[in-house]
Amino acid sequence: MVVISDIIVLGVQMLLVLLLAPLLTGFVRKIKARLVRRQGASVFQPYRDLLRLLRKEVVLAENTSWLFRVTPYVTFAAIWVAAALVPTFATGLLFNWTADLIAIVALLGSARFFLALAGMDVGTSFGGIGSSREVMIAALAEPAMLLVFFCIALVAGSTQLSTVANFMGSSYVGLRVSLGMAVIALIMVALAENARIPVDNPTTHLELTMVHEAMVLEYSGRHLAMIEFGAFLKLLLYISLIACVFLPWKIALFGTGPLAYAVGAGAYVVKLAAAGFFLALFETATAKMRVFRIPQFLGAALMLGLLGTLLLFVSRSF
Amino acid sequence: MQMHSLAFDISHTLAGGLVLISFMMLYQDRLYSLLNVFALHAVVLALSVAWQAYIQDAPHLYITAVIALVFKAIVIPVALHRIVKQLGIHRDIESAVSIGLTMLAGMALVALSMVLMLRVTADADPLAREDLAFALSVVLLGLLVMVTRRNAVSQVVGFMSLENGLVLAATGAKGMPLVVEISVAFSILIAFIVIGIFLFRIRERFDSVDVSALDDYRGERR
Amino acid sequence: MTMASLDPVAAVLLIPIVSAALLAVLPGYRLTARLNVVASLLTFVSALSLFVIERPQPGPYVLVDDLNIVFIVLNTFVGFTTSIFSASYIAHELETGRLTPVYLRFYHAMYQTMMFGMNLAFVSNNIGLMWVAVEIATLTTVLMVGIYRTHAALEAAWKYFILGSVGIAFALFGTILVYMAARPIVGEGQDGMIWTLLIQHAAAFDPALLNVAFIFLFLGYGTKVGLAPLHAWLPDAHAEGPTPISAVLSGLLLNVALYALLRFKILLAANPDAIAPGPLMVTMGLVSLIFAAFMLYRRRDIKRLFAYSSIEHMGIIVFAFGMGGPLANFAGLLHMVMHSLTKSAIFYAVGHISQIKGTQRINRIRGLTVTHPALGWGFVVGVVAIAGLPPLGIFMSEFLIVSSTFARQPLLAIALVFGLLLAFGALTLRLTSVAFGEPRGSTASAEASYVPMLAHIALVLCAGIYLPTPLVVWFQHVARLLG
Amino acid sequence: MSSVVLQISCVAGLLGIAVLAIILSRAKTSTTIIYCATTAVSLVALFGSIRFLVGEAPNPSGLVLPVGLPWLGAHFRLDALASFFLVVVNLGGASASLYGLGYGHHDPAPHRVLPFFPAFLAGMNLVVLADDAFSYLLCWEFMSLASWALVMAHHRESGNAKAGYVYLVMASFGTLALLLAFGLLAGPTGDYGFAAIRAARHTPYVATLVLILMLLGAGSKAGLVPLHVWLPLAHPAAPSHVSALMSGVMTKVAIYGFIRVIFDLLGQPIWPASVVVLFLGGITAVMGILYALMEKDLKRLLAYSTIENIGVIFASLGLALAFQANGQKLAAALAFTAALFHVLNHSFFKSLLFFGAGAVLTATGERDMDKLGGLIHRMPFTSFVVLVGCVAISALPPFNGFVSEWLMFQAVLQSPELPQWALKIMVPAVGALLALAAALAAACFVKAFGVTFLGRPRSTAAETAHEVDRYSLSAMIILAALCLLAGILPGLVIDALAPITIDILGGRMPIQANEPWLSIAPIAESRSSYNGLLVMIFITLSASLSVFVIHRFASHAVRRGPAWGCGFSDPTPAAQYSAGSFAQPIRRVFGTLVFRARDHVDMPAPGDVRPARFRIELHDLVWEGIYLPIVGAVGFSSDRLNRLQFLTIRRYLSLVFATLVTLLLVLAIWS
Repeated sequence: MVVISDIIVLGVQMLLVLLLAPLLTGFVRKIKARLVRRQGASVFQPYRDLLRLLRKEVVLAENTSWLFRVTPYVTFAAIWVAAALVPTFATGLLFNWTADLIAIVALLGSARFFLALAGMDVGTSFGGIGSSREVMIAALAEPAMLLVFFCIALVAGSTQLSTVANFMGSSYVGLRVSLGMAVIALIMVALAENARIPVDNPTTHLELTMVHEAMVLEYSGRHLAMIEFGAFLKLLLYISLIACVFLPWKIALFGTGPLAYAVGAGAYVVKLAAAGFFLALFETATAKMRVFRIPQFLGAALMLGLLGTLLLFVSRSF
Repeated sequence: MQMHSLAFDISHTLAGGLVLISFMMLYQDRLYSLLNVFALHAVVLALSVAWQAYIQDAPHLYITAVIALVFKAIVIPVALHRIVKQLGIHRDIESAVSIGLTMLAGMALVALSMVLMLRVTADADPLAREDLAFALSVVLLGLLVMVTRRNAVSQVVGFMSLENGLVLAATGAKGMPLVVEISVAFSILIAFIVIGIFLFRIRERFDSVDVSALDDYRGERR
Repeated sequence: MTMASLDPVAAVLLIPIVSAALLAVLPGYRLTARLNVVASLLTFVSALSLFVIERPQPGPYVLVDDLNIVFIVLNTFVGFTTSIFSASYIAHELETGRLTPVYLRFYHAMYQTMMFGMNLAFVSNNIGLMWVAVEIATLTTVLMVGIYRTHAALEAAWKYFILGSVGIAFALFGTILVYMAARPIVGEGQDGMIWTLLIQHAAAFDPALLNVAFIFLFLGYGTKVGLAPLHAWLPDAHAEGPTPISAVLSGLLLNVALYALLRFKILLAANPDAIAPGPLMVTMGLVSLIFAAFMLYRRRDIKRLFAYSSIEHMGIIVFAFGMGGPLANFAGLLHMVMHSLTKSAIFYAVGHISQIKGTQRINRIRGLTVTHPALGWGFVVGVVAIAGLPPLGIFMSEFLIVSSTFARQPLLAIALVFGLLLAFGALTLRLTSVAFGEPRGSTASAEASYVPMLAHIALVLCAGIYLPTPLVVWFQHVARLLG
Repeated sequence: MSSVVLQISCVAGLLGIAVLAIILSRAKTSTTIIYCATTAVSLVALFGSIRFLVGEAPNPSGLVLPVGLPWLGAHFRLDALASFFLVVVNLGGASASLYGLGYGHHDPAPHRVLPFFPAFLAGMNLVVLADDAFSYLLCWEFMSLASWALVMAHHRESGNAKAGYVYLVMASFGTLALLLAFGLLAGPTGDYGFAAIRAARHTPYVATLVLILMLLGAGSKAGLVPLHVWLPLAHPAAPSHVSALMSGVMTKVAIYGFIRVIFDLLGQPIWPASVVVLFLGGITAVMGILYALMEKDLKRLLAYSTIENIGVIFASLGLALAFQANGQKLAAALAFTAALFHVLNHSFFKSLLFFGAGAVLTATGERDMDKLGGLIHRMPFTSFVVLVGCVAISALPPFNGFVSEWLMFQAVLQSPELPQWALKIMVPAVGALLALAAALAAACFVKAFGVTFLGRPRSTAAETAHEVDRYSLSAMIILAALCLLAGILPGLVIDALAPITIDILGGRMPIQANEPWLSIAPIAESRSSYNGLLVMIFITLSASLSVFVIHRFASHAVRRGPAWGCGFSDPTPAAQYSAGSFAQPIRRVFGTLVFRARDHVDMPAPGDVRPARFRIELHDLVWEGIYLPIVGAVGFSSDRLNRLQFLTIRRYLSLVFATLVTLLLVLAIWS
């Protein structure tokens, strides 16, 4: 019985992220448009885009292999699973323990791995540019993220997201320097991972400046739809990750009835909106940096993460 | 007893004489004079060996004395004289180290051998002890001649004086077996060397072969 | 042969000298070579019989004890295998006309005389006699080194001769001093030189005399062993003489001198007040090892290369005996035996190689394993063995030496390991260039007898894996004897 | 018959096969016969060791043969640790032999490979079984020698001679270091038996010295920076199935030696030791993978990535040391298990990848990635299994590489329990290094797979490539399957490793078998847990769901068209990203620091018709900074000493004279 309910909750969560992801992106775009005094497309534009893409035919480059066609589904699936494993509005779900923070990083990593391969599969230099830059960014972003999670795990004494969320929600986590550093580092990593300004510009189509876009340049039709959808999900995932770790406010505990779940869900939506607003604000306020400034940017994140971890021992003596 | 001390004195003088003559060799700078000095060296050796033969009444030592006299004091020097003539070897000796230094080194060596030998407890009879001290210094001086002189001939002379030192020691060692055989063996050895010099036309010096020549012969060029 | 069964010691001495006389007069390659082999075989057999029959009582001249029986058997065995090798080697030399029949006779006669000299040195119980024997062996080898009469050969022989004579003189002086030291205690005449008596009374000898004596003996015989500052004659003598002689020089003559050194080391160790010979030997050993290791890098002549490696190994052996103690002594003995076998095997291979390629220049020999598989791989195994790699015998001795040293004197062990690694680097560098790569030089097939080489390698291999117990007991006893 | 006897008789069988190979070296069928035989024997040995490891309560069984050191005999012993490494060795051996069944037929000179291959296997088995110092070193060096012969198998190819030489010298260096270590452990009386050594008490001085010597000895064989230089030369030079053995298995044997001495023989460790090991491990991991990223030769890239994995293993061994020194059995067991697990995983996927490289080599005759490309169309099966290997080695779920990395990070997260501040600070820093290495590894294998198998062929050889034979394929498929299995059922492996941790550390991880849903929880589920099986199921489910939905509702139309070249569609495959250009961003980030990398661009002036040139300048600082100076020093001193060869007799006499006088002086002064 419990299992059934849990599975239901899990399913709800998976669907929820699936539904909310495009909306979030649309919302961010809308805000950005407004901030620059434009009307902007409706917040539901991403859904329309996806449906349009699904209806279109797929144009494959001559040289592409099966890998190119499989990749969109693999990446989508990986990101979706990762997103589903992050507690959004409720913790202690049935399958939260199948993977912890490290595993989530790794799942995103495998999504990127396949995307980069697909970029190289085309056999043009654009794919190459994209993939090589992407892996360079990832090579710096992943360790930074892992360090942030070390820091969190050392505080919470666990890498299990539910445990972490509960712990962070609990009263006896004071404000900590290292946690502050961790959150900043995590935000920087999130910007990089989601190809947002200042690391990458999701809306550019000037090949030489693009990273992520160059990599998926050859995708079209339903494949592109899956890729786009994956990107939306990823953004959602990071935001909800930050939310559930650093402000697990009103997040529903395991087994507390539907009401609590509803409250949690509401809180979750609010958090998303807030985060989206700030993201848009930030993006309009800053300019994209040159590709080879990115290492410094991510290096800073890495350092922050390490510093945070080391400062733990100062602030808190075991 | 009186007799014994006399015997001691005589052999002592003779041995000392050998050392002295070795020194004389050190500062010879003409080949012929060196050869003559060596002849003298051999004569003195012969005398001391004979004397030992007499006081140890070991008749076989007389053979050694005779060998020393005939072979070393006469045959070899003469032969070397002729070689020097025939091969037209340069008459005077070039020494690697200046005479003065050589003399100093010689002094040091003698001192060293004294120090070493006088450590020997005196219950071994003093005669043997003194003899050994002198013999050791003669040996070292002979070697010194060998390494400081560039002429093949003078090196042979050095080797022979070294070997004289050995014979001195051997005869001084009372009742030492094989002395005669050894002296014979050494004479043959020296004969070989002399013949070698003659045959292989090693004109001026052992170190006539220079590095470049060695390169060719030994396949060692870089 | 009957005589041999009666008195093997006499046989060991008589067979060589008699056959030497015969070989000096007999004409013809085929006959003399066979006779040479047979004589060596007989000598070996009679030496073997020393194991089975009870030993003769130590007399005034002859002594057979645990120490020298090892040397004798090894000596006669290598002498035998070398005679086989030299048969095929000399045949080639006669074809190419490097040797005339006259010199051939001379060569064989000298070969047996040398064997006689070495055997005599081993069995003699009289230090004077031992001295004489060593000198006989030396002088005969001098004559054989010069046998090709090329300028280089004469050069080498002359060098050997002069340095050897000085060595002779030193050794004699040392011997006289020992006699002087012994005389007051043991008594005048013959007795003062009889080893067995000396060792009995050694404790009472005058230490000062013994010290000086040991230094002269060490330098005198050390010259023959080829220890570092006194080594100069060794490489050239090896490189310019006929290869069988190089094999015998490295495999046997060095051992003879080493044997003499050991005898006097025991004598000195028996006297409490005399200086300890250990440090001296250790120092000289290390110097020789490291010096030779460096010299290996610049060698271009393959025979000279392995001559230097002999110096290196002699250094190791002297080091081991200098360290003393049951383990190190055992290792030293083992290393000596293994080195004799391996090094002579290598020289057999090298002899054929240089005959085929018509040169001794290393950089003119390439890819042997391609053109001459048997020879090439034999060479590879030999070098691998001499470089101290398992599963061959030298590895075991080096293992024992290094490990036992490190526990006692870490710094010495470090130096030792440094030298070993250096030498290893040089040898394997040459090995890779000679045995592998694109073949260079003549590819004519060798009409060679691989039997001696393979026999030696097989022995070394089996020794590296399994040592027969009696041999071990033997070595251990000798090791204790060496203190 | 007892397990150890079985293993020894398998070794004897292998040696027999080696002899057989020499006998019929020229025979046509020799390749087939020999590899069949080795496959069979390795399988027997494999099952024997598995039975021992997972069988009921493995208790050590010993055997003494009357060979080796006369008064000691050759001791052999099979305990849990040994049996685990035997599994690794014989699994590698079996797969390599199977692969060889096909690959061996392409070998130009089989008679230079066949005799040494079984001997190499035998050597590795013996090292793991040996139970006294002498037999250990004997077998160790025998192993090196056999592998050296295999490296020299293709001795006519340029560079192989140098590779073999450097390898042999480094191997002998390592052996001498081990020799010193054992000499120290055995003491002046020479108790070379491991039992005696284990029983003896060792002072901290001895322990430290032994640790350093073991790092030199085992480290040089395993490829710890800066002792790694021989590895990228030697491993690629050998035939590919031998490279697989050397990289996947022999390095593990070295690690076995390290564990055996430091954890088992030396007894309770001291914590500073762990600092050294941790540091070296972290550095090695990062350096190794950076080297790999700069590489464009496929097999050399794989060799360098081996160095990285060795670094990872050593780092977690260092963690185990740290926890063990502070008596935290559970954490120590966790780190130790992570290390062993990674040993197993690496032997899987590194062998797989080298097999793949060998397949590419046979199909195209090329190792240079810049002449490959597009092979996924011509070698579908090979490329698929190699892809699996790449995913696994990049530590991505649900494959095995991720599990061991995950366990290791869990161990890193135990660092707060450590009392020493140095370690508190050190461990997370090393964790950061490992994370960096893992990320770079992913990048590296994107490059390796992408440039080799994807894109358009860069040479005719790559265009005309064909799929390899079925033996090679089956060997690779088996290993790929093992990678997946170990990834989704890690609990079984962890439980199988428990006896070892009990033996060596006296502690174990909690039993994983009774975790729900086959998931693993190193400490407690509330702390951390992972379930490879479910992750795989989820991914497959969601992927197939999305596929289903798409194909149900979306359009199916597919059109092939030319790739979008931004208006200018590049005609030549040379315009694709090559190995060098793919690594360029990362080179810009790390290269200037680690390799003093310089990009030289020579751009002709406008109107000038000559082509523009671009040159990359990389320096291997380890080689140039450590090894070349040594070579120079040796050359210099031998030149100086060499003058002594050319002196004149008089000078030689003066040498003798000088020696005599000095000795006499010493005597006069001293006594």
